[in-house]
Amino acid sequence: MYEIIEGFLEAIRLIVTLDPDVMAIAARSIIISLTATIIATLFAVPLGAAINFGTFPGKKSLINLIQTLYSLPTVVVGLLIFLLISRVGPFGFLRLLFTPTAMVIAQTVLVLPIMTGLTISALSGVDPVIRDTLYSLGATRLQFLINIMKEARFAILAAVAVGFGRAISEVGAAILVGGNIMASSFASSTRVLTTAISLETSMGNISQSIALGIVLLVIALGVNLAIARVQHR
Amino acid sequence: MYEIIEGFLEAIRLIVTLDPDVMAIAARSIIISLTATIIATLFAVPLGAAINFGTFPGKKSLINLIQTLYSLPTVVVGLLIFLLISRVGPFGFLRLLFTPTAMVIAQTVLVLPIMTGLTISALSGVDPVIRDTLYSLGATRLQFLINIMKEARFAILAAVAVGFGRAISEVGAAILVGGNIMASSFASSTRVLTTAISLETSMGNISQSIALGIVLLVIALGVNLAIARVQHR
Amino acid sequence: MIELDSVSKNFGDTTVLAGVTGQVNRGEIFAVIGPSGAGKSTLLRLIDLLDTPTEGAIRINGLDIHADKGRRLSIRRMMGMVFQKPAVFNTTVTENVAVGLRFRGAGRSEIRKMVEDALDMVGLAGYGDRKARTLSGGEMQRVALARAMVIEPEVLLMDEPTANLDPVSVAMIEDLVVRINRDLGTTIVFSTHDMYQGQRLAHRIGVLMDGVFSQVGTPREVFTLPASREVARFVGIENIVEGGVVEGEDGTAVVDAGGVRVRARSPASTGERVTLCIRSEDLRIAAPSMDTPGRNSLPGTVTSIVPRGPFSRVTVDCGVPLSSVLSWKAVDVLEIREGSRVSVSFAPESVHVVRGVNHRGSGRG
Amino acid sequence: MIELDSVSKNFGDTTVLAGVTGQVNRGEIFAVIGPSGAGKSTLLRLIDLLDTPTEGAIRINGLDIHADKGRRLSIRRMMGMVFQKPAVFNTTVTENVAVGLRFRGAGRSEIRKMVEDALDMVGLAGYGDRKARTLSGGEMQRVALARAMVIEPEVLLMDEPTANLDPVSVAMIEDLVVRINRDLGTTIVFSTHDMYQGQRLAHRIGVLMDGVFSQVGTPREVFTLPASREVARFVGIENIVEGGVVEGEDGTAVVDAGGVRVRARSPASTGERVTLCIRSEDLRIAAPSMDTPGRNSLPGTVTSIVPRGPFSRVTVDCGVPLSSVLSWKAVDVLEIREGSRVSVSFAPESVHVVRGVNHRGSGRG
Amino acid sequence: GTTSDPTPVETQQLRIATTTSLYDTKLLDHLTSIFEEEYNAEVLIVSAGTGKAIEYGQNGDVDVLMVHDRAREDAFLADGYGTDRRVFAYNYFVLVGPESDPAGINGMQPEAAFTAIREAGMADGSDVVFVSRGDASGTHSKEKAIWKGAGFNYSADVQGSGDWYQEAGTGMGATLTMSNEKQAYTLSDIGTYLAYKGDLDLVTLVDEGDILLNIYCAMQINPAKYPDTNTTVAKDWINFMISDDVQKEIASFGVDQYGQPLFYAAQDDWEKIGVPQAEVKDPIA
Ligand SMILES: Nc1ncnc2c1ncn2[C@@H]1O[C@H](COP(=O)(O)OP(=O)(O)OP(=O)(O)O)[C@@H](O)[C@H]1O
Ligand SMILES: Nc1ncnc2c1ncn2[C@@H]1O[C@H](COP(=O)(O)OP(=O)(O)OP(=O)(O)O)[C@@H](O)[C@H]1O
Ligand SMILES: [Mg+2]
Ligand SMILES: [Mg+2]
Repeated sequence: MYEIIEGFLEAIRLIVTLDPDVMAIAARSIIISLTATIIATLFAVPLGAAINFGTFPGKKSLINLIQTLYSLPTVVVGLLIFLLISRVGPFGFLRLLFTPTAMVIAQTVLVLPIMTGLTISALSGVDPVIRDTLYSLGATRLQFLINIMKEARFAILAAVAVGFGRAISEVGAAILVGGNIMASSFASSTRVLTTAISLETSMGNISQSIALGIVLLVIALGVNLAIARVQHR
Repeated sequence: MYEIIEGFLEAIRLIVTLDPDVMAIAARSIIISLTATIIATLFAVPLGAAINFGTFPGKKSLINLIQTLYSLPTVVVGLLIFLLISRVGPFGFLRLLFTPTAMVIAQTVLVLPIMTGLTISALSGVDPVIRDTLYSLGATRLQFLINIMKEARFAILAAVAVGFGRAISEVGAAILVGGNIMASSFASSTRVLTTAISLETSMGNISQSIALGIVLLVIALGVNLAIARVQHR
Repeated sequence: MIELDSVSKNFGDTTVLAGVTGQVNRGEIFAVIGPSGAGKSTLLRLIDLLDTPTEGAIRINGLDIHADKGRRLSIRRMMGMVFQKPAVFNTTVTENVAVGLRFRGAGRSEIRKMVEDALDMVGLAGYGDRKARTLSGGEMQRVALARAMVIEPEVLLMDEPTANLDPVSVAMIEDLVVRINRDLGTTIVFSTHDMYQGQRLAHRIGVLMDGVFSQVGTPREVFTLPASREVARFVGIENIVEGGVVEGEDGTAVVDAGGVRVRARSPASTGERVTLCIRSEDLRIAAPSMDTPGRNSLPGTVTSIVPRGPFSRVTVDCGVPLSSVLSWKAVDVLEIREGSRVSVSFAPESVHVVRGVNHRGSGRG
Repeated sequence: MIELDSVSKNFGDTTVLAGVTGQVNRGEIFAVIGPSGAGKSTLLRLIDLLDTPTEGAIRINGLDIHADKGRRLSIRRMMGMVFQKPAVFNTTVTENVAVGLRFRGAGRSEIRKMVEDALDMVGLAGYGDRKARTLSGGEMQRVALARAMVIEPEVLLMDEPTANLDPVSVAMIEDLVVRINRDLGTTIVFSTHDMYQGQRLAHRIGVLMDGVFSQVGTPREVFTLPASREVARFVGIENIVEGGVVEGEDGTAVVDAGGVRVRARSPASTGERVTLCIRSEDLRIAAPSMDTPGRNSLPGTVTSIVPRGPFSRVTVDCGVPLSSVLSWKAVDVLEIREGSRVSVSFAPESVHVVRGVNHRGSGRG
Repeated sequence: GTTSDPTPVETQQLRIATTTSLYDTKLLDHLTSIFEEEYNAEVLIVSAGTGKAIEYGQNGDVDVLMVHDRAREDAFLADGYGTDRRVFAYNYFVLVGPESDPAGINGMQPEAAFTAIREAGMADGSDVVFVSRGDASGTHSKEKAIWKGAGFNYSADVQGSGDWYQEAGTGMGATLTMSNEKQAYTLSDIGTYLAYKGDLDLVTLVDEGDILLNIYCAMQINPAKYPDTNTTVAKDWINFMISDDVQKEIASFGVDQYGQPLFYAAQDDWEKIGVPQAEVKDPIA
């Protein structure tokens, strides 16, 4: 148990002293997961809107499928992306494997289903009269989308929070396509907080793992506060 | 790429032949993750209701904290539970480490924040007039909770789907407190689909990993169809 | 301008509209009245392209509005709609009213000015910065009105626009509606359950019953010459009596209604079954045995006196029950009490005769 | 039974109720009327424990209902509430109505029977298996009514219960309310913007204005003897004229209103500023120069004739504008047109004089 | 040989923590089924990184620890967490790299090869990369030992001395995959390399040299520290591992799949691998 206390103290030390290694890792985590979340949002919101407001055969099945993909294990996502971008894969020529870009792609794919699904939930929760009012006021598709999102902003940003949480906390895909590389240059490295935590854990450094976990939660808190500010506007 | 196709074929073979090893692992996955999800639901729903309908200082901060915990990495959850139930930990005497029970506990803790958070979202989406109507009809706390849940059943079951998805797809906590043990008796084993996938991946058996991933998704599909049936009742 | 051509609408097994046919002219104010659940909202929603008819067509300027998906937006932009239970966007009142203008790309200062004017017109000047969600029922309804009016649509659809308003606000909104119609030539279709509102505002009224227009006409036609017993009852004619013609010639008929004989102006011929409709206001109550020549005069006993606005409604049992409306003063002067013997008189011209079976149209009945 | 003791309610900076004081007696039907945004809904919500007053207390049977959280449930279970914009649960109509009974642990067969009866009473027999979400506005409102009534509460609170209903349904609901009050002794508090409804149903009416009850009284008091200019205007007195008493003795005052002299029964003394209220119905319009002794008689020119239900509202400019209500027939007989010269007469007893400044109470005004 | 009644009434549980690279060879799966039958026991194997596995041992969460990191084993024993180390197998690490061998190390001694890689890697514009496990595993310990043997200060001269040296921070399989992707050099245990060989373009460049020796041992968790550890069956397991029959199994394991054995039996080679005879031969009492 003392590892938990030690982990806390270590976390405080890491944050206060701005430990350069940890800061680099943390910065990479933020950049990668935030980028993935933003890209996923750009796909998930229009997609979710199209599904929620569209009427087409198989709509319910599609929603079921999306919900099923919530269970997609991160390792499987990692493997699929890995197969696509490895040297012998169809996109091998891009030489993306073991780069931060690959991690962004994997995390984007990973959070896309849940963000789409929660967007659908969020939009389906909007009062139908609001929907009709927007139509009757002569909204174009885009205007409709923007305004319905404003109405559902609380729930949609909750979806973003879930997406970000899933992206920054996952490790399976990150390690498979990123590789947890610690090189001397920032850009060549792919070690993020979760992969570092895994590594420390496998080395038996529990308090260091917990310290890094706390650093991760501090980052998440910051992001969530930012999200909450937009939610309550 | 051919691994993907091979993985598909292998998945079909495993399912059709009811491969006994894989079936045991799959059954364990279902039992553990479903149990964790159900337990988490029993905590998350009343908790979410208490937070959503309560008025107390620090409510917004609490919600922010819960949202932040969406980012709790599975490994960190695994470590914390590990420290508690490891022999030298405070609950070491229970000898829970490397048992399915430990995995249930870890997954419950893991999905509790997201299920609570999404329950709050779900309940806050209910028309305030519905809330007032229930009060004015003289609902006790429990009657209120049951009826408001019926109203929000779609969104609450979506939260359950998210929780189940997170539980069955996570690997970090399962491996730390479960240990991915393949023993000769079903009850002593702790190998579930995700830990098996990790193992196969680390052994370089990519198509086997993908096959197991597909099996996992088939299970998730079944669970989600069940959830959808209740949602649309 | 708006043509309803056998418009039907089913929801699953429920037939709500069963072939509504009618026409709203350009620049006209057209009221749809009808009982709760008749399909008024459904009809307005079909016109506003928020739902699709099961059968039939709605044409605006000759164009089937549901036929061409590509023109939806431009058709919708011709119209403004106020919903029965209006919803407001979760923002300020000003922003709520501005939405339609923004959609049309109006400039900032133009929007500011128009929104201010609109709020002023609905009596909500100074409410601009309030959160719309915290408004009272009537305030929200007025925001919804302002929101629909500010875009100055060619066609304004309003579903029970004053249902939640007090009489002073109602008067203000009615003035506004008349002004918009007159000054901008806006075609206005509205539903209401307040028949007097229909009468005050509308050039023509359509009575929606049993899935069809039972009657379409000017307010005067609908109120004095209802096409059926149901319409009569609905437009508030309190005295509706069934009977058979016992003597019919020269445009005058004597009708036997439950033993009471009533003379009425009608071309109905002997033996015909008819329904007699007499407005309470046309009944005069006087001391008993005061006969006026040329008028129907029926003796009876007062059974109830119920206050009704500044009047009292007095019901008299003359064999058939007949109600009249008297001012409180008149009740005092005539010393009418329950049980008083009085005489009820009315002119044959005041009796509207509905001939034969109900003139109901092809409803589900 | 229900005592409102200086009840105030602020929402942030907005003061909605500013010390409402009044009392509703056991078994009474009490109507709250007032303009849109006056705080009617807010007041009902406070009584139903859905919100807490900023200041003051609400007592039921002497008990401060907001004081003791432990008794909330039992107090709430005494009451039933119909909301202004009713919401229905996402299930069948039957289930919606049954909820309150289930909460009270009623048995299955009892519930079935009571729900069926309740649906029947609100005119929704046979709607039991419909999905409540698909109902029309008026149907939903009736479901909400049935839902609140079926639990047979001691106190029934209704916020604009018939706002979305057609006259036939309104009549049905009003009958029902009267019956419930009479047969079960239920105390009923309802808000309405339909003053005639207030009058038809209520034993007493409270006029909520500017955060307080401007007047509480029987319908007759409120409608004939409004306590202030605002109340007068609100209860539909169309002729409201300001003036100064030029001669006041023996309970009769002569008032100069913009050059026109009017005699009225009032103890006001010379020099006092007063407001004269005259109901349209009490004005008689006749051919010009027809003087009746003892009555005020003012010559004037007809400026407008507006249909109003079965009547027409005729406005005459006599120096001050005065409106009267005539039946269509009367308008025809008197050959009244816009521009006609006529004489408007009324008895001094028909003039209600509001003395001094507005009797407004301590409102925000 | 056995030290207890071969058919106890109740099935006993034996918990073993092992390093991932050993577990992934499936040698243990092969042996446990034999053991379980013979001893009416149920074996629960947890595989983890060396550090984590040792942690499980330190906490007393397992009964037996099986690793391949001499220095940390010594520390573990010295701290009193473990007793009765027995060596049951050994093999050699291999230095693998791209067929083109840009640093030209083919056939060199390990230390020299490392020196060459570092020099080539640090040269301007070079595309020579060395991928390290970087995870404090047994393999990583061995790599550090080689750097030390070649005369470098690991943290100053190697780690962070340039982009040529990259720490994978993952398991052996992933490290091999990464090296393959980057056409880099890496140090691997033979078992994992053979398992992955089919998917790799990497070839064995250095496989001789004493320093590449990789010794696997099993230890019992000290019952003095954790009295309720299952000592009997733990001892059975360790004695089973060094029994003649099992030693034969170990020596032939993997031949049918890879055409060469993955391990050498330790039994008779104690001199060659430099451990005391008692550690390979003497059953625990
Ligand atoms: N939660 C709130 N926050 C701020 N203002 C509020 C809130 N609720 C009500 N109000 C304001 O209080 C005033 C009274 O509202 P209320 O709903 O009681 O009016 P009402 O008399 O019922 O009006 P109506 O006849 O339009 O329904 C309104 O001006 C409204 O904007
Ligand atoms: N989506 C739907 N599914 C099933 N039935 C529906 C649906 N929408 C409306 N209805 C039914 O159609 C009928 C007409 O509804 P509509 O809302 O048009 O009535 P209305 O004339 O506007 O009534 P009100 O005066 O009460 O508002 C009602 O009986 C209603 O229950
Ligand atoms: Mg309607
Ligand atoms: Mg209200």
